[in-house]
Amino acid sequence: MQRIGVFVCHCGSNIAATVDVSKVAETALMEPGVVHAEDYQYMCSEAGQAKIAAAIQEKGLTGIVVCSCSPRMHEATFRKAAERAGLNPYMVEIANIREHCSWIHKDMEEATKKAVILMRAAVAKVNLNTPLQAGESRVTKRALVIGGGIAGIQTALDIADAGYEVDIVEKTPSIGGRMSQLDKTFPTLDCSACILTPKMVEASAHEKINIYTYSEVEKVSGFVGDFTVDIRKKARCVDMDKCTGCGVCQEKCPSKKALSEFNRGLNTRSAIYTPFAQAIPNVPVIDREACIKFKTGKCGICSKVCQAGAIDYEQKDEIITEKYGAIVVATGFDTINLDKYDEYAYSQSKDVITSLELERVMNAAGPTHGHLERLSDGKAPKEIIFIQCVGSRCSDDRGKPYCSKICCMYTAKHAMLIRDKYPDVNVTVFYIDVRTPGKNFDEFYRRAVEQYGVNYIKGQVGKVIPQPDGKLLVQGSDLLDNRQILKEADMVVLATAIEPNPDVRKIATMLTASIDTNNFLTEAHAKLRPVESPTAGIFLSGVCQGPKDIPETVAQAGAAAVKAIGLLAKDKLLTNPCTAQSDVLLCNGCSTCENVCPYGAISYEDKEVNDHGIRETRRVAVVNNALCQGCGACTVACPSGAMDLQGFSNRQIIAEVDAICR
Amino acid sequence: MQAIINRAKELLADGTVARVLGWKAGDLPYNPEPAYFETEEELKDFVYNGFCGANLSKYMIEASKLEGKTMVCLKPCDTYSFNQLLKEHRVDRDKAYIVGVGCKGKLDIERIKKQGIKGIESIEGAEISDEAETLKIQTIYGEKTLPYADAMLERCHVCKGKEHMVFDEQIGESKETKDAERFDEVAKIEAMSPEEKFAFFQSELSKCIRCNACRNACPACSCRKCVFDSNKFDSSQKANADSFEEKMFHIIRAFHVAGRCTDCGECSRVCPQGIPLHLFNRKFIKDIDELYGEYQAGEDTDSKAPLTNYTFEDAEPSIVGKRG
Amino acid sequence: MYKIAKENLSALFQLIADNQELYLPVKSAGQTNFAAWSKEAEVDLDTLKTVKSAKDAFFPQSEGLYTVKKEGKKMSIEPESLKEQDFVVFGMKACDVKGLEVLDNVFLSDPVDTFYAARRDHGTIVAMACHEPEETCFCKVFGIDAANPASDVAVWTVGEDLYWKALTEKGEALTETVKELFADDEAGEAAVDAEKEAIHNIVEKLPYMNLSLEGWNGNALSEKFDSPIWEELYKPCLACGTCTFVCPTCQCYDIKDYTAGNSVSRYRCWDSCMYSDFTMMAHGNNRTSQMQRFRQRFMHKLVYYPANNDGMYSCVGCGRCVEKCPQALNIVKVVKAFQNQGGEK
Amino acid sequence: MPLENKEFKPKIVAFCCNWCSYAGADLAGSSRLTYPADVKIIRVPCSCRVNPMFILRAFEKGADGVIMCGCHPGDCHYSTGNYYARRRMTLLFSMLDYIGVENGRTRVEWVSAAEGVKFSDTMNSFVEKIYSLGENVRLGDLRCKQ
Amino acid sequence: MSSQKKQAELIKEISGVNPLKCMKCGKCSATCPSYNEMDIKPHQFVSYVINEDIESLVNSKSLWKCLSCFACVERCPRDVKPGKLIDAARQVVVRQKDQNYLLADEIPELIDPDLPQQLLVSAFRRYRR
Repeated sequence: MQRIGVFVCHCGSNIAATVDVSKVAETALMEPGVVHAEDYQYMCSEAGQAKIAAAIQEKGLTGIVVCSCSPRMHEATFRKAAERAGLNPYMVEIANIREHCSWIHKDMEEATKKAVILMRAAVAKVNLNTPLQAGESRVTKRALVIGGGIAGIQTALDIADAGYEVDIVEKTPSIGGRMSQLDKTFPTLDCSACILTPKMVEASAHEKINIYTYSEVEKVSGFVGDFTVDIRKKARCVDMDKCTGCGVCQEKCPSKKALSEFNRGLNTRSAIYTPFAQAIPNVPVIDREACIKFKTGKCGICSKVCQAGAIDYEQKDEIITEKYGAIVVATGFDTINLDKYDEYAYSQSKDVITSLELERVMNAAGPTHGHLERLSDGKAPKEIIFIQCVGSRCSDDRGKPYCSKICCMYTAKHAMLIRDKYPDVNVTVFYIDVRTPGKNFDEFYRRAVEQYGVNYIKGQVGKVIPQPDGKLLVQGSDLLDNRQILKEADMVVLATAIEPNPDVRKIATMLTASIDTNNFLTEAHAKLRPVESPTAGIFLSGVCQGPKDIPETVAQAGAAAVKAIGLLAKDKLLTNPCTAQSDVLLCNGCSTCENVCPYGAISYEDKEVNDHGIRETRRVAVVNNALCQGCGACTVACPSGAMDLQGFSNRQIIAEVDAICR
Repeated sequence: MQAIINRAKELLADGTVARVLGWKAGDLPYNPEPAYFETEEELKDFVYNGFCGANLSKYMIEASKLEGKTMVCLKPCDTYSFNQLLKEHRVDRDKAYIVGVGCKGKLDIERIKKQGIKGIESIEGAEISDEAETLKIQTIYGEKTLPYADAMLERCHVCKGKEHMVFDEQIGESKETKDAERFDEVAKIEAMSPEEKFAFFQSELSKCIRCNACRNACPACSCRKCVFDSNKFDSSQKANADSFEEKMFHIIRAFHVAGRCTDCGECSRVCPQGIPLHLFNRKFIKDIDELYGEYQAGEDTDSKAPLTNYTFEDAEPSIVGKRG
Repeated sequence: MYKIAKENLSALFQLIADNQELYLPVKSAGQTNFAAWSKEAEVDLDTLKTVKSAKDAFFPQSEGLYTVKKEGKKMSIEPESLKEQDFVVFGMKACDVKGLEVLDNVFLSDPVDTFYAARRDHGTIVAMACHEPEETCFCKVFGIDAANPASDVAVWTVGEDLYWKALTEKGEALTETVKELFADDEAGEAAVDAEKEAIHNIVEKLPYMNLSLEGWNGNALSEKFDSPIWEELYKPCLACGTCTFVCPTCQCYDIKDYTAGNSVSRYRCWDSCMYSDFTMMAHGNNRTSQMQRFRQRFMHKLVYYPANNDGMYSCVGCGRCVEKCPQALNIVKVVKAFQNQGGEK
Repeated sequence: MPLENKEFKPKIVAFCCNWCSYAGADLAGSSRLTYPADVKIIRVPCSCRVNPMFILRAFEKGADGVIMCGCHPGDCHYSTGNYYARRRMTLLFSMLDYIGVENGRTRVEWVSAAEGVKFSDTMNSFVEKIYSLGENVRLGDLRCKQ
Repeated sequence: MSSQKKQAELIKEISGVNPLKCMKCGKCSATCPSYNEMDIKPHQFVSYVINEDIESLVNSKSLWKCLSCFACVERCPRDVKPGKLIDAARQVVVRQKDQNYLLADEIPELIDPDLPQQLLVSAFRRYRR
């Protein structure tokens, strides 16, 4: 049986004017377990807290109820006071008789009655309280960044600059990501490579940053502060330490028919290759699918021409296991597959291209060396039509329901650049809405219209029909003029919707980070915690969380870094003791709780149990207290009542219900 | 039936399975009981006929703990339960050799007796293999006949289909028995006024004797310890001292199996007081189908259960009042 | 011997109910159980076996014992009052009447269960001979005569009439209060005798009539207890309490508290030895497996009880468990299993 | 409020999630927005902590109405808790309706920390509804009514 | 409910379309082969239904110019499908002509030789039963 003290606060006249506080205290003494009750002017004052401390010591109280203002206001105050007096802070409960009683009721008798009931519920709860201890867990002072695009690079740089070790894991042979494929960037039109390359170099040279390219995350275990990650370093067949990056192997390689991923398959590359000239690391990889040596066993030319002797056909995948305190996901995006949009003739004509392909066409290092030409016949186009929202804002299963956000701006950029460089080319943009919120964005779009004479037509294109003469007949509508348009073009550019990198689902599963129906990672709170995953210790950077442009990505990357640094700066993590606990004797091991846990805090173990004499091994739920945030979703999902929430246990809540309904 | 026995003998003989879980002939024409057979000799008592209504999937929880594989005979509807148990890690697929047995509808002895047939000596036409549409019942008080369909369990009239959801092999033909819509009864109650609904459930539930047969037979109620037996919720109650308690028990029981109940109908089959308990479970199934999309528990082992899932656009609870 | 036409039975019930409570088989939501009579009640005397036995009339499934009330710091205890009103249970069968004898041995021996005793004192039993016994009946095995119930009043149905004969003082007293509705019919004896013979003839044809209880007695403890047969028998058991709760002789109960606002009421309710928390104590349970619990039930009926009650079994062969067990287990199968085993040995 | 039955003082239990609705109730208090004293609030971490058994328990013990308040969908402090709660409560309420409990004895309302006005309006309308429905006779344990 | 509103509701019910989902992209009009024949353009159909101006809709030329080729249904990114709305509007007209359905014998004299064959076929496909 508890020895409970009840302390009723007057809060000056805030409570005492409507609630008969001394009556509440008197009635409290009738309640089971209550051995002490008093009322006082200001319980939260130093004198008030001293009264609590004195009663704890003199009467040997084991639990306390303070009838006062909202627990959101002073629960922490009274818990600390109790702790100082030697009582476990979680043995304190607050009955909110101010906000929920004295301030909303006028009739003294009625308000007093209600205050008594609220007190009674709190006493009933404290009777079932148990002392709780906040747990501690250590923090490994090292961060992992998954993805080596601009988001990942920026996050890694920011964390490393704060003095923490960072590893970047990048799937492709080089860091740089999508941004390295872009030609110019809006709204300033600076060259993408010119601003990205220095960052790549800085990251590779940073003493705190370690880059694993051509590598993938294979397995993640552990929890916030203490993750263990297996990284698969795929066999490059080139010794990173020996290679000088001279490029002779690529020149001499006889197999040159593999499609260049970097150029979006618009031209080819050798079987041994670096994706682009500024690649970091500047070490090639051998594409085993294309390599003659791997296909036939004969060839080996690269090995012969390599002065440094860096070629190693025998190289195997390597698994690196490393511990991290924080993980940042920066897996980026890709454009969607256009197979379902046959009306735009993307698969039928080489001259219908995506905007990202146009970036490569416009780029000096691209397949056309920066000349704007038709990919079918190499002729200079005279008439170019841009189609917006291809696959974006679609509520059917062909596309994506969201706005891809960046297309309006890059289309304006493309239109402007073409009109600038080739003034004789006509550019028409079919749009549904032009969305340009952002600093200098609308000005940029207006410049395209006003200064460069880009023809914007409000209305979607219904169909692109390749003509026998190689032209493209575009059938669209002009909703403002209310007419249907048939227009011939030499090239059609599709503003293709973007989607999260397809690998993200696999990664999210490993991290137990939640993901939405569009495969974007979910943030812990849409407004207040936009760069954190609900899973503690996992942070989100860049487009993996939602469509965004470069400045936004960089800003989010920095924010994610700060959150990660905030975590790494701690030596130990204090964990909330109000977490779920599973009773091994009641647990069925059915996984229902695991399925509703937003934090991946529940796992299953085979445990030896002794159930009243029956010894057996059972699959039972185990809660990781470092991950559990105490929402209680699992407690209701659990049919047997094995899962319970400390501090808000089933019996405690039921006791409150009973007390109120009495 | 002989085909099952022959196969069982083979599997026992070649060591594929250590035991067979099926039914043993009873001492009356209609009371076979679930049984384990470990030798060829024991199989002489094996029986599979229209009265083998028991869903054996729940026994696989215990059988999964035994050494070696168990050959288990599952009717089409039982396989849903097995899948659901598999999904909840309660049974071990590797410990089960599932023989999907055919089904032409299971018989309900209570229903036969309700039609005034007593003093039963023998029943012809209950064998799974024969094509008889009529039961010929020999009684002390003379011979009676009854159309097979009139003697079937409620659940067979609304059968989910005769396909096995999971099996290692299938033996025996099935016959379609569905001749009513599964949700008609529920819809009928939904259409009642609150007073009628209350009176209906009051009269049905007041028969409840809290024997727990519904719970203990239910493959979804597989908790090691039921909340109504533990003191975790201060809800332990052995008998009802007040009419409220049956309501609490049956509502919570239905809620706990909501989204997990395969509608196998065991609860209604085993109730000694003939309470149509499936009406609770089926109400939840109907609501789930209507509100969150069609879902059949036990159809697979990897889909997300409706109550551990959500969409942003889910109906608000206020829809209950609006649906009328 | 008195006679009353079946069509006049409602008048008889009305007359009995004018003076005392009347319980009889009533059909509600498709099932027939003993319940208090009312004008609206659908009396069902044709169904041979009510789902539950009439045990509730003397030993209800749950019954208040006392209530503790608290006002401020003061507590008061109010015991539940004993049954004070006379009542009649109409339509019990010979097996159920015998079942009461089994309960009497438990509840009326020292220390006397006052709640039960009061109900026994105030209850008058009008029992009916079993017009058409069924295949699940085996009362004869326990020496019970389905045609001659040992009650306060015995009743036989013959054609459209009911014959009524008081057998005890209580029976006589009841008969006095309702005599006005009866016709005297001394010739009825013959009709009743014919009915009795018909019943006996049918009983002889029942499949369980020759069930042998050889070897089952109070001395068979260790032989039966240690038998490996239990391991086989219990396996299909679901551990539900159906057999217990429909049984006319099961007498175990648990005592529970119910907190209702400012009072706590203590009540007792039937318990089942099939339940995993039966006789649960602080240290745990003394029967940890379902096999043990299953064995307990039958050992009690066929060994322990006879050991303490001059060889009287605490089964009356009503056959309710045969009908109601969800998995078709029952006491007959248990007895037969041991018999077969014996034969093989 | 129409108080035809002066004798009847309903018991109403309100489950409020700590992060939104409880704070909303606090705001209603600090804004001095009144609602009847019949409502008593129980604080839970999240609406997904509310077990249907708590609701039936309240009715068993004599409550005349039970309301659950949580963060607006999409705003849950724990991201997804109220989505689960929404499904659970929808099904439970539907079942209560099915067995003949009057519609309106149970309610779910999403109240944010900024919606003091909504909180008090909600409570006022809910209490009014309970007054109009009268005492809960269909879901209580008789022993608690004595 | 006004009769216009009723008819709008009826069109929504028959077509199963929620016109509010339209984001006014114009792809339907862009894709329509009969566009130039129409007085009310396919994308405008949606707003006529939203604005409950069914009278104009049923009296428009467009109603009978639609070929029911369903190109717009196929390509609409928002599941609005003006073709279905048009189809539904036609059905409303048909139903207005009292007794709902035509008898087979009445058809020959009602056929306008200028009507495209495709329309006839699609109309029969829709309205049989």
